[in-house]
Amino acid sequence: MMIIPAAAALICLLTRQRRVYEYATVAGAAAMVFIALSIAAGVLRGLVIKSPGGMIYVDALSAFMLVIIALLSFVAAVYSVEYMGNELTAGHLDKKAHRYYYLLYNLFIFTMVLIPMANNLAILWMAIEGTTLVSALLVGTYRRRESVEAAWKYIILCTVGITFALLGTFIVYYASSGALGEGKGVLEWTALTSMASRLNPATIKLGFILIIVGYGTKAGLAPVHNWLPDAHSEAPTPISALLSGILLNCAFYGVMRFAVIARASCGPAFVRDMMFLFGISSVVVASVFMLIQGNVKRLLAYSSIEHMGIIALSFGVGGPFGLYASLLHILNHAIGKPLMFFVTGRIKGLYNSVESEGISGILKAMPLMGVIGFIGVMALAGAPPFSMFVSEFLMLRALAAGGYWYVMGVFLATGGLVFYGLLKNFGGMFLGAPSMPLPVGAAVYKSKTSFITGTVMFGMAMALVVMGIYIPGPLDRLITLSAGIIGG
Amino acid sequence: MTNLQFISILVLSPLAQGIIKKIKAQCQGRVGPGIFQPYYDLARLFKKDMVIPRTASWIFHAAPYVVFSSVLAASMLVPVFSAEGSIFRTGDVIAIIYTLAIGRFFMALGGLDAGTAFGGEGSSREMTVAILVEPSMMLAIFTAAVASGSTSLAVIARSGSVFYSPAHALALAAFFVAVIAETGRVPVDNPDTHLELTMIHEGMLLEYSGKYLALMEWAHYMKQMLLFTLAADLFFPFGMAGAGSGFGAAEAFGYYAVKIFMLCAGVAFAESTRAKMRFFQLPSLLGAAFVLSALSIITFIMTGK
Amino acid sequence: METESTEIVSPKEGPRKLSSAFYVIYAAGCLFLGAISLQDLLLGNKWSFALALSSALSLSIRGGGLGSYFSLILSILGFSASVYSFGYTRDFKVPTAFAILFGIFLFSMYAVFFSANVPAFLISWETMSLASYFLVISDTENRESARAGLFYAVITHVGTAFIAAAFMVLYFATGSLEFSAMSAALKSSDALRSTVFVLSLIGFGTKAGIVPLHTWLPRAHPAAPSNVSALMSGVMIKSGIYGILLVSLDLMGGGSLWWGVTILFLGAVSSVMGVLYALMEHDIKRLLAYHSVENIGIILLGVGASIIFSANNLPALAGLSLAAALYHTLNHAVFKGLLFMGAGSAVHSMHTKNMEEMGGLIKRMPWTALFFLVGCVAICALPPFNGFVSEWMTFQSLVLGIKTSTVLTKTIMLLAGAALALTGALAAACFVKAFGVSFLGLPRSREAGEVHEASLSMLLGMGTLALLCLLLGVFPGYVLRVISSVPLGGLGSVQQYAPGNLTLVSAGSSSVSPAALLMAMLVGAAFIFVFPLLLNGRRKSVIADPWDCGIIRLTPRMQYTATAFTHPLRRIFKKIYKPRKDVRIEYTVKPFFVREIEYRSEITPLFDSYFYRPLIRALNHTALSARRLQSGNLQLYLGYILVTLVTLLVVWG
Amino acid sequence: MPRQWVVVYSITDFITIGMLLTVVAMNSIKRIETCLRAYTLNSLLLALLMAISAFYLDAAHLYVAAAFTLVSKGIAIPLFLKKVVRDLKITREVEPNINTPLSLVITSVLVVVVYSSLSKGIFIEGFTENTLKVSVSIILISLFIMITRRKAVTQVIGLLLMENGVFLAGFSLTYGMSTIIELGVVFDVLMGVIILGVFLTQIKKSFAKVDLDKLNTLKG
Repeated sequence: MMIIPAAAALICLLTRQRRVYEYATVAGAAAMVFIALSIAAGVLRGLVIKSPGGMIYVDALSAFMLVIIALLSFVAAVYSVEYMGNELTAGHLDKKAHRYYYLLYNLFIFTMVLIPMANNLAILWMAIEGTTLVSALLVGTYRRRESVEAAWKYIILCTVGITFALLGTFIVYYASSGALGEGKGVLEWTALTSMASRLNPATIKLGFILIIVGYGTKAGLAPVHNWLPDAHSEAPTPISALLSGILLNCAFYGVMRFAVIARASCGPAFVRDMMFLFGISSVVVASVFMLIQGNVKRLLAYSSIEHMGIIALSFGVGGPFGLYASLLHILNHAIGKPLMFFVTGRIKGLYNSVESEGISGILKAMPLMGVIGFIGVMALAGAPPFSMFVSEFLMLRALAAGGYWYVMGVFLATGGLVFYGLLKNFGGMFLGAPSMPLPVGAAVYKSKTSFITGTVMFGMAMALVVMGIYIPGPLDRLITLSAGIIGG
Repeated sequence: MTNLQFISILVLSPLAQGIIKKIKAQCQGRVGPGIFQPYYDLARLFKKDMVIPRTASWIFHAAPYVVFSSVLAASMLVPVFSAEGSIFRTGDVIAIIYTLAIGRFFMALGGLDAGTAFGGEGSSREMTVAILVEPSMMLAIFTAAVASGSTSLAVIARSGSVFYSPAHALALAAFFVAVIAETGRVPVDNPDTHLELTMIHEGMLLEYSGKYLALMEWAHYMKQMLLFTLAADLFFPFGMAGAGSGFGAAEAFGYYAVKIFMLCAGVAFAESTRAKMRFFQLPSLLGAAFVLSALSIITFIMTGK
Repeated sequence: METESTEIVSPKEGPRKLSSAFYVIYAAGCLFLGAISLQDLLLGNKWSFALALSSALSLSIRGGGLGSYFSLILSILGFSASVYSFGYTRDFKVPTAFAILFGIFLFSMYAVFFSANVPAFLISWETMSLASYFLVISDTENRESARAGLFYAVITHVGTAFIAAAFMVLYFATGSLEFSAMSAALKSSDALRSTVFVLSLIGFGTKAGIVPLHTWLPRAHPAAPSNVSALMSGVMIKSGIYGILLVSLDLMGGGSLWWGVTILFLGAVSSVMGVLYALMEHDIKRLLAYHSVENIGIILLGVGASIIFSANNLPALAGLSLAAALYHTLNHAVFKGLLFMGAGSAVHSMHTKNMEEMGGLIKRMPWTALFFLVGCVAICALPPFNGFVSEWMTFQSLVLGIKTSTVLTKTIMLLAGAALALTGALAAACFVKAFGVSFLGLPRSREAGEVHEASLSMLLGMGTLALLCLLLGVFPGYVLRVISSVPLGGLGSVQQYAPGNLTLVSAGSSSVSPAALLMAMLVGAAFIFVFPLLLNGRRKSVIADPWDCGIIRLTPRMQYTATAFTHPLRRIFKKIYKPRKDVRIEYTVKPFFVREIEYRSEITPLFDSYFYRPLIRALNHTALSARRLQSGNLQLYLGYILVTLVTLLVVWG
Repeated sequence: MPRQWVVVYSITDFITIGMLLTVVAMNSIKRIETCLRAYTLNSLLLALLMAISAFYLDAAHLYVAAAFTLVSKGIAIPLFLKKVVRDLKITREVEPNINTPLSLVITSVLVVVVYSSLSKGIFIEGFTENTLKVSVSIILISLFIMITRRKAVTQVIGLLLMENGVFLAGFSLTYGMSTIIELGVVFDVLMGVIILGVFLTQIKKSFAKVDLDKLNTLKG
């Protein structure tokens, strides 16, 4: 599983042939999809993969994450071929940068694949730190001053955050050694969960606080989210898609693993409060910032913050519905957000701008993008009959069952603002008479999306629609299993 | 016999108009035309040719028929001098008001159809007055209705003398103002003028002539008579023929004649003692009427009678 | 000048044929579903089935309930709207896409009325809203409609949020998402029920367009193509009424007195305000939209009265008022649909919605004019058309409010009756204006002079409804039979109010028979047609110019405009309208020779300018000031991390 | 407890306090070279501490770890940074956002917070607790330094100081985990520094000044 992206990266390193490393990347991603699916199938059959050293451990939750990662990396790879190709011909970046892009792309995937498979929490930490380093370089792909600035902020903030996460990891380890005796501590998640009840609650509390601040920074939870809008808006579109589609979820995955331990050790109330704290602040901050946000890539970034907030909230409520909701929402968000980034990328290609002022009439200029875009907007706004509504509804249900009215109130209120923000800014772009594309872009970019990219994006849109009405059985079972794992 | 009592309205309405004119003339120290003058006018109009404006559509032709037949239909619902109800036994007062409204609706359309300024002016003002009148009229009717627990005129009329409660006094006052406004009389409108800037009712009829005008006028007389009859049924419901009340048709008709005469006199006096108001002073008058009727309802609810 | 949301281009044959096929299918589907609903109601058979969406969620639908009545209404209007669209959408630019959206909209409304648990309801509800939003903006290049659409979508989304909250509270109380289980298991505190009531009233009120939540209506309805406005105004806003009935009566089985009083009050306000604003409109579709607000108000009068009665345990009267409300719902669907279609075919050939530029259309489009006139008469509640019956019943129930126990309820109900009377009169004035100014008189513009009659299918669609306006008015008994079969408190006994099929009796032993009225009028007409002949044979009539005060000849600019028509009211109700008037005069030689006078007079929409605009301004202000938090300064961000961590350590560590 | 442990504790405490002091001192240092030296000193102390405890616990893998720390943090990174500084010709730090006295006050407040919040029966008394408190204070203070300083390079140094703090904590909490992990962590840090260096040069290229005040074009 991990070999493939590494190999692909190697190929990128060796060859100079554009076609070769492009196809290598796509093929590798495709292979990963296959493997991930087979792993998921295996997990559904009830088997759990353990490496002899206990370093690697794949249960339903990991499989779930793996599937998401694999699918997204494949989609993004396909999209990259067209998008980055266009960028190259448009002269936004040179051949070398183009090749490095693919190299780093594969490394990025590699580190992210590592995350859900790691059983040892330190390895988990290293993988996450790794993603920061690689993706920082990706964010800086265009050597423009904005992109460099964004990358700088990204790496500084995330490294600071991750440092706290490391400290937290150590403290958890210390707690375990406190239970097992000096120097005999463990960092295997499996071991920790099995002995969670014997861990010293106070210690775990401290550890979890550090963890949630640390990984929370990376997962883009307010008030420690500030790197996110810059990085998302400056990165190449496929990378923005990966960042918000999987990277955030991977970071949150780290939080989840620790939360399981914390729940078992110092009771659900503590974890819930933490999650509500970060979740509520995230949705509030995001919704306010989305009200007036002309730059649609930043808009989407803030929407990612909002959705991470929702995931945190529903995770915080817990209970079968809550956890199911948060996992399902992770999936939905991982489909919807990249889709919207892809659409934005196409628009940027044609107009060489992502400011909603000055752009209009997309529905006329590129009908397919317009329609898909509208679907995406509605989905992101959590409107039925699209998939996000299902997860949000389940969250509402969980909240109601628990009687957390204030959380529900905040969520519904911000939901209105978010809907307004998204529809106002994107609607302005999609509707109206087509504004003339800038000659720079128009020269290179066909306003027509290539068939493959179009099919892929259409497929994603359809997934949003279908999963709003029906969730396929295996997926349903997988999510239920994973929820069971988190629920303990 | 009582089923055809509406005919008395059909036939006698011009007479009522004549009587009013006569009394007015007397008040103003004139001799005035004979009380049968309206009949002669109608006959004359029926005999005349018609001038149809070139701009008019079929609405213009339909309006007189609709107006007349709606008033006629309304009068078929009213118990005139016998509480036995009328030909269709559905003497519901709300139904009557709305049936009259059809007439107004089409009269206003007729006014607009020719596309002249006066027609529009007339229709506009007519509808405005109607808006101001309707609520107080309804409330006044409600008072009588709730007193007898039904909006059916037959029931109200049968319910005997309830005149002496303060609520009814107030309601009657309000209703009287409403009647004056509805029949287009001073101080609301001046039926005798054709001065373009002041006329309401006449404005709408400006393009009508001959048979159509006759129909319109006749309908107008009938409407006036009908409203008087309503007032009689609602507020002086005694001396009606029919089961229970020991009155035969003849003497009941006598009572009816007296009531109507009194009302005609009242209207005539009001008209000759008042000057016509400016159009935009009407709201204060009709608003006062509304307050009266509202008070009447509330007093009724408070006092229970 | 606003233009109709489509413009004449010649689309390819293929898509046009395809879309036509779509509409045929829709019409058939409406007939089918309508038949099913009718059958369910009359035979009283209930059915339901569930579809598992996932282990955590399942959608279920049911028939034979309150929903079936509404789906029956939808079928009537949906059928004629589809027939109408057949011709109306001929020259649309993307007929197929439009047809598909139209279908989604149509059948999502069915889904709303059929759905039997919360997720199904919410999903179909929002689908309905979004579909209508897309139809509103279907003319994608029109900025105006885009703005209207945005406003509409956001308001309705917020409304949905309230609805969701209401259902969630119900779920909290009953532990189930199935309607049936809810209505069974609901034994909860009064406070809780009231919370649900308020939430659902706000949520559904936005959709129904209750004042002050109505402001999206006059924006969205005109922006949409007329076949859609017909459906939106005819049925979609009724789904708000359906929701209110569903939650407060069907699920919670009626409630305390103040619910009824609130609804009654809102109804009175909505009806009066709605029609008052309608009077001031020159845009014929905005005018109609405001009238929808008014009629929703009238429906709510019935609903409120019914709740008050049942709180006074007078079930028979409660039944009467509820029947009135349901009847008026049906009627309004029919005549408002008719009016929108009529206006649509006028606008369709005029390419303007401004009445001031119409006039004299009756000469060139007689059938449309006739149908539109029928609609006007019906909506003014003039007998023998359908509007009269339901308004009569409403009047009856309000008058019988005297039978309630408290002084407050007696007073408020009778005053509501007065408000209803006022509304009726205002509506009459408004439609005299609407019909008179746009269809009668002289053409006020070149386009008005050369309009063409609507196509056959459009006339067919309108004709059906016009006929229904008459039938529903003359045979109230049949309708009441259907209404009495709706399984809702007190309605079972409704049929006692229609012993025959022609006569209506109210509990106060008062009765009316529209059929008889019709007869009477026909008799009268016949009489008066014959009478002059008896008097003196036939006289000839001369065609001449109308009286023009002796000037050379009458021009269209001399006839009364819509503005002039309502000028008295603008002055009388200036407290409410707050009219702004500006007169601009250009002189050639001051002050004697005037070249042109421009007279503009507009009114201040209260709720827009005193509630919505300030709100939006406040939001934007907040957003702007919030942006300082993301100042772009790295140190600041690091500071956030530090502060967060320290706080957490101090509080929890 | 046995006597030798007391000795150990006193020694280790001495060293850790030394580390803390170096960090505190950073608040008042203006010249970048001096900052670098302070950092080097800090790292060396860390390595020393590791070595000593390796000696007393005689745990072989701690020697390895100590050696690594020495090589990477004590030698490689400082050299690399020196080179960067020389390339970028950064002379001296401008005035920090907050003046020295105030920043010292805040520093002390942070220390108090740490000491108060970490002593709620979370840890067994003695070595661990003190060291941990010190290390957490170091981490927070260095974060504070990152907040106050304007030059990008000083931010990197602050980051590295944080890393040191974490190492101290980790080592005090775990007596060194399995060596592989230690290696991995160090490796990550090394990579991080290199990448940061790359970006520094790029910032130099595109902003002509490695001053964070210029780095706020992305707002809202």
